[in-house]
Amino acid sequence: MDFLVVNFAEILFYCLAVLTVAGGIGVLVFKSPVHAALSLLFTFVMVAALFLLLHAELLGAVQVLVYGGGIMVLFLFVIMLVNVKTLAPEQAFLSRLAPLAVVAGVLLGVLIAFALIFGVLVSGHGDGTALRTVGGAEIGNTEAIGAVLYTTYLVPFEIVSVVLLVAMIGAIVFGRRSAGLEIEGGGGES
Amino acid sequence: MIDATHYVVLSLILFCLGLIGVMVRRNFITVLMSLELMFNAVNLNLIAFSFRLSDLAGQVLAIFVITVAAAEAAIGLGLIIALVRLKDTVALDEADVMRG
Amino acid sequence: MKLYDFIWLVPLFPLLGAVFNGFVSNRRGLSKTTTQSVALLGAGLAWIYGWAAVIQWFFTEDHTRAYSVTAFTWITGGNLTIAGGSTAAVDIAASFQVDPLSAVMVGFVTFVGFLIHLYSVGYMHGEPDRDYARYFAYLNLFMFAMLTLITGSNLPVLFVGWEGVGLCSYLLIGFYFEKDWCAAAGKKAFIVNRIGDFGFLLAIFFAFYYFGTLEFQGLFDAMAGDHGGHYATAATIIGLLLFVGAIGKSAQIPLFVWLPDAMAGPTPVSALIHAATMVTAGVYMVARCNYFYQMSPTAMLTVAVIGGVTAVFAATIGLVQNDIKKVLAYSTVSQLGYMFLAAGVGAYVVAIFHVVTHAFFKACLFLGSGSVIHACGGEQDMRKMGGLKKYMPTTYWTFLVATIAIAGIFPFAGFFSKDEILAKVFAAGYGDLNHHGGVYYLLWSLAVIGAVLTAFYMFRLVFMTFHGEFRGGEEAEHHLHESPWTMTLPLQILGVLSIVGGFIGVPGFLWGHPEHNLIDRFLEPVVLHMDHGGHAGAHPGLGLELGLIALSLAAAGFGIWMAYRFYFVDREFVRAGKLAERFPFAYKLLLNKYWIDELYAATFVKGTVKLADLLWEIDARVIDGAVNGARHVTVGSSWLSGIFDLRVVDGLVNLVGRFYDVASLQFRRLQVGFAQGYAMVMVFGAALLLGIFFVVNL
Amino acid sequence: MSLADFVPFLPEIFLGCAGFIVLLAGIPLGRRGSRPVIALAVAALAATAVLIFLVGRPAAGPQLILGDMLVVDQFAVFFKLLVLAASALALVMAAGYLDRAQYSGGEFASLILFADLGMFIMASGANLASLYVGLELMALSVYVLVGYFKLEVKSNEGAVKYFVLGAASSAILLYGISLIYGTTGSLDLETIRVTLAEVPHQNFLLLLGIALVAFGMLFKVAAVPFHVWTPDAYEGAPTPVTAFISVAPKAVAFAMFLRLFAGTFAGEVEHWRMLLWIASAATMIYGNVAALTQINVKRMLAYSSIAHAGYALMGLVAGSDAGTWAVLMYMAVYAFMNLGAFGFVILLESRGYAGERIEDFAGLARRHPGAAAGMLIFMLGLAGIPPTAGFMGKLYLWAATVEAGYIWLAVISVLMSAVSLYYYFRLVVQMYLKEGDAEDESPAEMLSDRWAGAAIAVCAVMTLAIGLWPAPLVGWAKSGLSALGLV
Repeated sequence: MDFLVVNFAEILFYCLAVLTVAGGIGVLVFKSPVHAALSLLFTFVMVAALFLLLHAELLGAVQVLVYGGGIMVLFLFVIMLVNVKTLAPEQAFLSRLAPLAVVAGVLLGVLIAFALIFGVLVSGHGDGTALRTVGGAEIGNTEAIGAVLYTTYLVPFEIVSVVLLVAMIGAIVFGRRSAGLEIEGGGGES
Repeated sequence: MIDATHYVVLSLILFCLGLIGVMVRRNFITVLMSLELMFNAVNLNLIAFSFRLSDLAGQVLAIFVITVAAAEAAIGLGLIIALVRLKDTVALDEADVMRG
Repeated sequence: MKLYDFIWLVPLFPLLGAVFNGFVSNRRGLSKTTTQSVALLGAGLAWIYGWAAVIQWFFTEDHTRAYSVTAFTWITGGNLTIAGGSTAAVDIAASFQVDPLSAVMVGFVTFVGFLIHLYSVGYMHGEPDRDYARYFAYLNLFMFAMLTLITGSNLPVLFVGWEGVGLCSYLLIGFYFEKDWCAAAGKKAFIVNRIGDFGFLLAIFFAFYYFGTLEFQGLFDAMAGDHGGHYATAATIIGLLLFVGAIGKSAQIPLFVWLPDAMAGPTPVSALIHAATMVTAGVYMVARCNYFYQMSPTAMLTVAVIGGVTAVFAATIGLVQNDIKKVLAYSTVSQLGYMFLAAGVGAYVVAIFHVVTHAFFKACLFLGSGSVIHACGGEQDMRKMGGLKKYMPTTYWTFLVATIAIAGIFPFAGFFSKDEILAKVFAAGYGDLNHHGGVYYLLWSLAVIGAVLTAFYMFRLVFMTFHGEFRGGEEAEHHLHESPWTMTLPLQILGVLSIVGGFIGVPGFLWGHPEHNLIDRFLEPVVLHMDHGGHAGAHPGLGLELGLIALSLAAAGFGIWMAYRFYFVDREFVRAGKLAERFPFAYKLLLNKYWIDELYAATFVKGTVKLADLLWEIDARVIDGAVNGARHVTVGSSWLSGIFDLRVVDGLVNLVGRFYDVASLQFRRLQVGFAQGYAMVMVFGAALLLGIFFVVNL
Repeated sequence: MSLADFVPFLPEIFLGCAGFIVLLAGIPLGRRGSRPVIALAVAALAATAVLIFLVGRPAAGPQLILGDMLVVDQFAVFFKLLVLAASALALVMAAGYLDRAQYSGGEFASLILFADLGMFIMASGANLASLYVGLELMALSVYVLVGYFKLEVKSNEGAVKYFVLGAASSAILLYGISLIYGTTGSLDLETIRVTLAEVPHQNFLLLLGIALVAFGMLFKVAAVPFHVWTPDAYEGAPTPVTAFISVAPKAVAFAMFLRLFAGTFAGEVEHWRMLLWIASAATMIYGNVAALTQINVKRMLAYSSIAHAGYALMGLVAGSDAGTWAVLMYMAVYAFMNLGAFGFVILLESRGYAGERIEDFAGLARRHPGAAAGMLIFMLGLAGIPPTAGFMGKLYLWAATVEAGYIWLAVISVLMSAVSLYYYFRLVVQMYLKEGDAEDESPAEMLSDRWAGAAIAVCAVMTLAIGLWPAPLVGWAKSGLSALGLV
């Protein structure tokens, strides 16, 4: 048992890592988009757990809330909305160039791995307390992030709000049915 | 002790899975999911480095990435709806009128 | 007031005319009277002002330095590191200059340009108002570009004019919409000229890189101050690259193919652009940048060889053409070859001299041919002409004068310039210039052969067009008439100049007064003087000079006599036809390429077979073999050059085009059409780049 | 951070608010066509330009504001004004086009304003976080704009392709950013620059980060092999959008490219130069050669725009001051030429439908001499023939490249611009040397749209003016250089 206790962090990491990768592979191989979506949700949760291991409590929560709660619901919603046909497992769910695409992806991965082997990360000691400290007082990760987010990172923060506005406009522009305009080329169920 | 390198390797695997997913899946919705996978890989990197450096910048950038990814998903899904209305399909490779 | 301080007004006047005609007259469809008044005013003011300024400059300024005027600063761009590690400021002005060379060019370009504007008024009168305005806008724009080219005082300004004349040339070639033709010819002209421009641009870069300036005077001073030959390599590189540009613009081997096709434009355009001015821009540029060539024996030899070979090569093609303008086109290519030959032996002044005289007689010839075509209702085939002498005497006499001039008969203009070219080339061989004496002797003999050919095909043209009986049918014969005064007046002026124009370059040393060669002495300061090795100073003696003159006159006379025998005495051209039958192989190829003999056989020979047989029997046995042999050689060589033209050059041009077409289609196949295919291209590309990146940085 | 810090940020704040107001105003105004709302948006752009002049300029030297997120300098001002000019011209060209297609102008105009806001942040970002966020704001707005004609198959398809590839490339860019963060320990450009100067050995992870960031930027400027989205997005998008995205996003992408590579990563130049050399050469060759056989004008101009990215990359390869301001210069020059060329495509209509085929230009010189002359100017400019601005732009790039010793790259570009003349002149040949098919079908006509006509005229005048008198623009582009001294 000592082994488990002493190496608890390592064991946890490897378990989570394996599960994360398994979830990722699931997204690739499940024929049904719903299954793929559930697999993705699983990956998101595992990644959130990894965030917690890295002392990023707020991010872990955001990951579950935004991805698991928000984006995933959106995905499922659209899957349901678009067409029942697409829900059925597809006959050809892979693209025409699938084998070549895997080769391409793996090739790029190998090259990145090469850099990883010969590369050097910046030196650091991994002190979680600094991530919870605001002005010398250790209060918590959320407060610490809030403190920098609303001061130093105010500009990108505001811009991100505009990004969301644009996304909203985009969704409305694409989603709204416009009277008076006709679809050229036929098709569709409008 | 698990150091950042482990996380980077995991993130690399996740990133490549996402990249391959973008290239191999026909369904636009699953392609979108694969894209989310890539963004998650980046976040994993950022947070691992943030911890190693004891620096909050990585976490803040990760928040931005999550938000932007959400916005991207919204636009992607909007495009899917428009595509379905036009062509009655979600297969990405059937959008191939223009080429050459 | 110093008029030459505002020398930039000379190109500006036609530009204003072009703007008015292009934007106002064309758009609103103003009357022809307005259009032509504005156009003539633009060209005329340039002429008057240009001459006034040049004359004032001549009497007030020092001729040994260029008088440069800066209109405004054009390109500025900080300091660049140049050869030798020093820095030079990029500070290029839109500046213009007056020096002997510019003065001569301005003098004749504005004058000939104005005459051709005047001629166009008569020639283009049948066009609709808008097209008429469009035509004159282009023509004025061309004058602007050409005058910028010759008055610019640095390479970039010259380049602006260079591109401008090219553009106007394209626009005017396609003035008549002829669908099938323009795709092929346009493609040809673009590719061919861009190869030339490519060389020119690189030359400009290298010039700046080596010398840190692009001003002609600055470059001249740099070269003149270089006594150790440090710049020999630079001079060779720049000289050869510049010459690539000149080859393209002045239609020399191997880039001459576009010029004959360019004859599809209106005839005044052929006269102005494709004979008198634009195509000589290459010669002007070589003369202007003579210091690079003076410094580089290699570049000089290249210029001479290409010029000499082109001179003969184009002449042989001209021998068998039946399209009146095609003959003149090949003749232009050939004469340009002579000019480059002169430049290649260091006789830049003589080259420019020939440019000037050539402008007179070739413009006269083209305008004369335009007058003929006008009279024949658009017919360009000489076999459907003949006997025009009695219908259009003015055209005939001016045409004949110009023909004698181009053939080089004393004392017409062409004699002086061509004879001096021959003399200089011979002197180069005699003096063992740059130790390449043998080559220059060879080029000299080529040039003499070219002189024979020139006289032959030009008189063939005259005999076929103006003598004998009219062969175009009765219907057409009724319409034959002399052209209006706006067309004949320029012909007469140019005809007179074709006679007397040569006297500006009378070789005075013949009677011991070298200073009597006006143009030589006037242009002398432009040329950088160098010691060329060999026995540079060695001049052939006076006796030898006179012998050479006699030889060149004899050559011209022989050519004329041959043409007389074949095309004047033998009214039905039977002898030429029979000759073709004697050499069926050459005949067949000529049949495919030129159609001349096939049509002879079909139209003239058939009806007179018996007589022809008889004549041939007599001819073949009685007439000396020399005529026969000479004819044999020319037929053979024109066949060879025809093959070269058709297969090799066209083949190369087509190959380049074909290569790009195929490459383009292959490239486009990457664009598979669906997003994931694109993603794969990207990822593979990224992997490739990354791999190279890592390997490079290992 | 004090309130005074916000003063130089006022133009951006104003632009964001203006976008929102235009969006809202589009609802009532939109009933009377798109012109009122577009006029409003153009007025907002003009006001932004005035604000930049008043408060957005650096008082003395570059100045970091708002938590070091942004830098105020001449470099950013140059690109901001360029973006404003390009957006205003594109908007004016779009008015009639939107009306003809019966799409509303409110969302359209506001999306362009938001995209401009993103571009402002890209041009002046001093931190990888703000740069990334600005880039995404621009990218998302542009995705929506490309697919704006949602009922047209091509528009939707172009947006889908652009979106998928754009999202993937921004993930790649982010991965690169994360690696740079992991190897240098900071997102701040200045800190990274200082750190890199102290790195004694070469670090492959860092180089990988730089390479991945370069890939992301190459995607945005449409360079080979990341160009694949360009032809389809350009062809599919509504033509005014094509005009806009071929100019403004490309220009600011170069701004960000320069700020990162000529500024932050300048110390590593010997490592990444080869990468950009290859990309530049490949882009010039691919873009020009693939354009040769195109029969759709928009697609041909798309390939031409790829090729132009290749030319501009030469300035980055040169890696010198001269190279940097040559890129600035080129972007300004290219903006006017390309906007003008697309402007004519917007105006040309064939049988009630957009005239995009090359044959639609046949015989234009006879029917619309003014239009043909204008198009001729743009084609000459794009081909780099003097005395147009295109020649000037190329000249400075060549000078910088040759000076830096990359003769072969300059030779390739000269050769390729010779090739380019062929396809640009295919249009000229069509206009001047061909007759339209008069018998069987009505030839394409130029619509009379005064707004678009005026915008095109501005472009034509600028193309010629810069060609004849480039000194002011050059001086202005050079003044932008002090900015890079900062980072």
